[in-house]
Amino acid sequence: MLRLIAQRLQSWLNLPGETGAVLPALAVMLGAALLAFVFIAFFAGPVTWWERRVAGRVMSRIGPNRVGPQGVLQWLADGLKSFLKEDIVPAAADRPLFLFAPYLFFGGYMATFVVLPFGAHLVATDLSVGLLYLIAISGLVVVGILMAGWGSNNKWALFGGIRSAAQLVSYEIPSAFSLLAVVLATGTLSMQGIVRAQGGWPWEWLLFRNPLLFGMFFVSFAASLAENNRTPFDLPEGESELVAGYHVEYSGMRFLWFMFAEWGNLWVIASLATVGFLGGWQIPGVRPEVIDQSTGWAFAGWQALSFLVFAGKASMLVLFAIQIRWTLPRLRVDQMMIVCWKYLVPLALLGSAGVLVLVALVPEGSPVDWFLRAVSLGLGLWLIIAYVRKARAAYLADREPYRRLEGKDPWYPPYRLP
Amino acid sequence: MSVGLPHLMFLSAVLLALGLYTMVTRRNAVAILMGVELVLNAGLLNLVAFSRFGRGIDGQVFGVFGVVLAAAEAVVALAIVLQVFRAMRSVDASRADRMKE
Amino acid sequence: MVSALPPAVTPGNPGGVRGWVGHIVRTASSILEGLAVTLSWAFRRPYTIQYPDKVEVPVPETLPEAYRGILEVDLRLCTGCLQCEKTCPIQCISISIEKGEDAVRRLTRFDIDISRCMYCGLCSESCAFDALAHSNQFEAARQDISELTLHFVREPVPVARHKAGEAPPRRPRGEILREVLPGLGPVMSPPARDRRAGQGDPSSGEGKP
Amino acid sequence: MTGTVPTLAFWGLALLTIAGAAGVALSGHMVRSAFSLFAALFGMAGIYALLQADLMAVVQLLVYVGGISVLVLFAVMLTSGIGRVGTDNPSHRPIGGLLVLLAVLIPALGLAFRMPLGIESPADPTVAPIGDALLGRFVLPFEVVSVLLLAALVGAVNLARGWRRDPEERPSEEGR
Repeated sequence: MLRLIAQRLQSWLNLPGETGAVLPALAVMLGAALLAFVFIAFFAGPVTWWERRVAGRVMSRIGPNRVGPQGVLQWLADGLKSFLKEDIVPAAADRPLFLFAPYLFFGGYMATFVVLPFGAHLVATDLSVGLLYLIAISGLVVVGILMAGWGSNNKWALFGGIRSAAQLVSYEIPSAFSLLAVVLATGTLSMQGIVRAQGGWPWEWLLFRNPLLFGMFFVSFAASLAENNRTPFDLPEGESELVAGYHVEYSGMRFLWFMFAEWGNLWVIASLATVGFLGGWQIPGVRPEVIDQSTGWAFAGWQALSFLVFAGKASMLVLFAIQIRWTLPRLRVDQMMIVCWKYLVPLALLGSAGVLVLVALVPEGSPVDWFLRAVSLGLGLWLIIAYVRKARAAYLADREPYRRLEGKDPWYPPYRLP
Repeated sequence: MSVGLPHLMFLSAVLLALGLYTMVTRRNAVAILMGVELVLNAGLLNLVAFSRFGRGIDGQVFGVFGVVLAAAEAVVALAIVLQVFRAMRSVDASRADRMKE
Repeated sequence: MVSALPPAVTPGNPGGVRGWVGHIVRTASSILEGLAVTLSWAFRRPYTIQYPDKVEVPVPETLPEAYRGILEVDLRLCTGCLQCEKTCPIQCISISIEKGEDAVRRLTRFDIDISRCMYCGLCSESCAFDALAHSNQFEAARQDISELTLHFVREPVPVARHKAGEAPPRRPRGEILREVLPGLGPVMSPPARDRRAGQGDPSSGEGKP
Repeated sequence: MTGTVPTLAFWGLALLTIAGAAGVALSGHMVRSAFSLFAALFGMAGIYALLQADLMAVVQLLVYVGGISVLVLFAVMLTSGIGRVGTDNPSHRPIGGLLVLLAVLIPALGLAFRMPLGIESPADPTVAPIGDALLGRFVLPFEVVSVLLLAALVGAVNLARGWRRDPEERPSEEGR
């Protein structure tokens, strides 16, 4: 049956190649798409659970822990519930737009997976304009949001859609400029090229190349949080003002597509930052040439190891993004615009210009280069130490009052599960 | 049969014709702008196609210029449309014929 | 259109480039401060308790005597006066009484639809013999709403005709309910009561946000 | 372009582009027209990618699809209320339009089909040569375009904030 359709298609379009050559090609395409989809499902689902557990800790409660051991299967239960719910289409909605929007949203998000390098050779295609493609394609999501916002025929949804469009168009600029600094420092737009221009050890990462790139990392991270509507920039769906923004009217499976893309986007944010600044999949102490020249099982092993390194770094950033979400309150609309145009855009412009000057003046490996690396490493270490010390101080400040009130010690480290 | 210049020219011609049709028949200024975008895209497709099937990359360089100019054109045109809308509460191009309010 | 922009110059922050840098530094340091606070909560005991598995004293045991839980009727005390049925504003109590051949009035039905009951307490107020009273139970979630209609009469019982002061004492709260509403959980064990009695410190249960 | 998958992809994308353009030209709903424009521009980006013009494809995605179509959507939504879903997009003089369409289409198609099939240049990456060309041979146009962009930006900002300067001139509807 399928074969027959393929043959018909071939004769209609007068395609070259032997009969039935379409079939395997289509199968490969479908297989790749399925692989990406499965990855998203197995990332986005558990991350929803993980995020809720982290949120629980931050809010001094427990979080979902009923479905499966410690609640790890909560996402399956939620998914099943959404799947079984009725798919409601408002009577006054613009039906075709309303029905199509979730798929456009999700498709725009899935298209980013084409260039994300998961490991040394684990990448769909290494486009020569990979980074630019990623910036461009992640801007497409906004059309899906606008479509959903308009199609719902609901004021709140339209507000959400318009806000999202304004936000995305604005934040694309600092995002692109801060990544331009990466391109200037590495001299390539290809994602794999950017990773290969860095090294495995922290002092070989772009993050610690010089203090300006160190700053650009935060600009870039903030801008991509804003581009993907994560708190504190989740104005498009601000539930306290717009109910749920552009997806107010969605229910059931269509709602699930939005949620999928939203949590899956965390992976895109994290891996973009990992590739750009944290050395991607580079294994400390192993030159990429070693991986290229290996064969057989060694090759597979290197792939797995490089994927683990990449996933480890990306997960840390995902955790960071989740913590930011449960720490900072949502910005107001005017504040969101001020943060972009008055602070992030000038910072990104100055930073990328400065990186250009440094790249032009400081040859790699020179004493000045090592000095700059040492300064930025010191900056990073100082930041981490300050962070931990402040956290310790906050804990200790509340310890005695808690003891007096509850009669027990508040010490309850994260590995101790309820 | 493989895809060659004629196919691309065909696509470009259809885009051009549909863009012109939009420009001629629409009253809404934004819709007319959409027609202009289609016509521009038809031209850009030609540039890229000839660059691919000819020699050199000059066509693509020109294409990049074209896209950038289209962006500038769209921004200015939409700013004008918004001004017209504010002044006359309508974006009907056939009614916006007064020079001064 | 015009939004209330924050003033460019605030006390403690000069305007111009220095103010701009000052804003950035303040933003960065306050974000770090906030992240440190949330990080510190990762090492603190959660305030919430896992209900009901890890509660030290079952909640019904902690409820005051006047708590209006699910209704229960002690048929040894019921005289079949039908006052409760009449008082109920939503008619969730239905009682039938039949007179047998031996001229004894028997209760053949005493049903309370607790899915409709709104726990107003009018029926127990009007019950002169303390037969109908609120228990201290409240967890009665069931799969099927019909399971929430409690049938207190299994087989016809003669109505009570006690003289004043001779009536048997009422059975402990919640005990009858456990017979008619299966799956309500085991009867409280005495040690648990003791523990509760020993917890006389008034500050223990309060002061939580 | 030879090979099964590129050919198939070309026809798919061409269909998407033409359908989108037809939607722009014929749809009576303004918003749907705008979304059709998005589809057409997206299809064009795909065709550029098939033509090995990587940079062109990405610039098309970034500027046209991500920028202009969003701007157009914005304009449509700002200049018409949400009261009626879709909002009318009346077309007038359809016969004149059709005449223009045919007058352009027939000679253009005639020209198109008399084209030779053409020989593809080798599929080298084009990003680096374009970058070299932009900062080498075409450096003057490049700079002129940047000045033009700046002028357009300033002009657009100036136009868009026109009414804010003298509040008395604001139409009464806006004074609510």
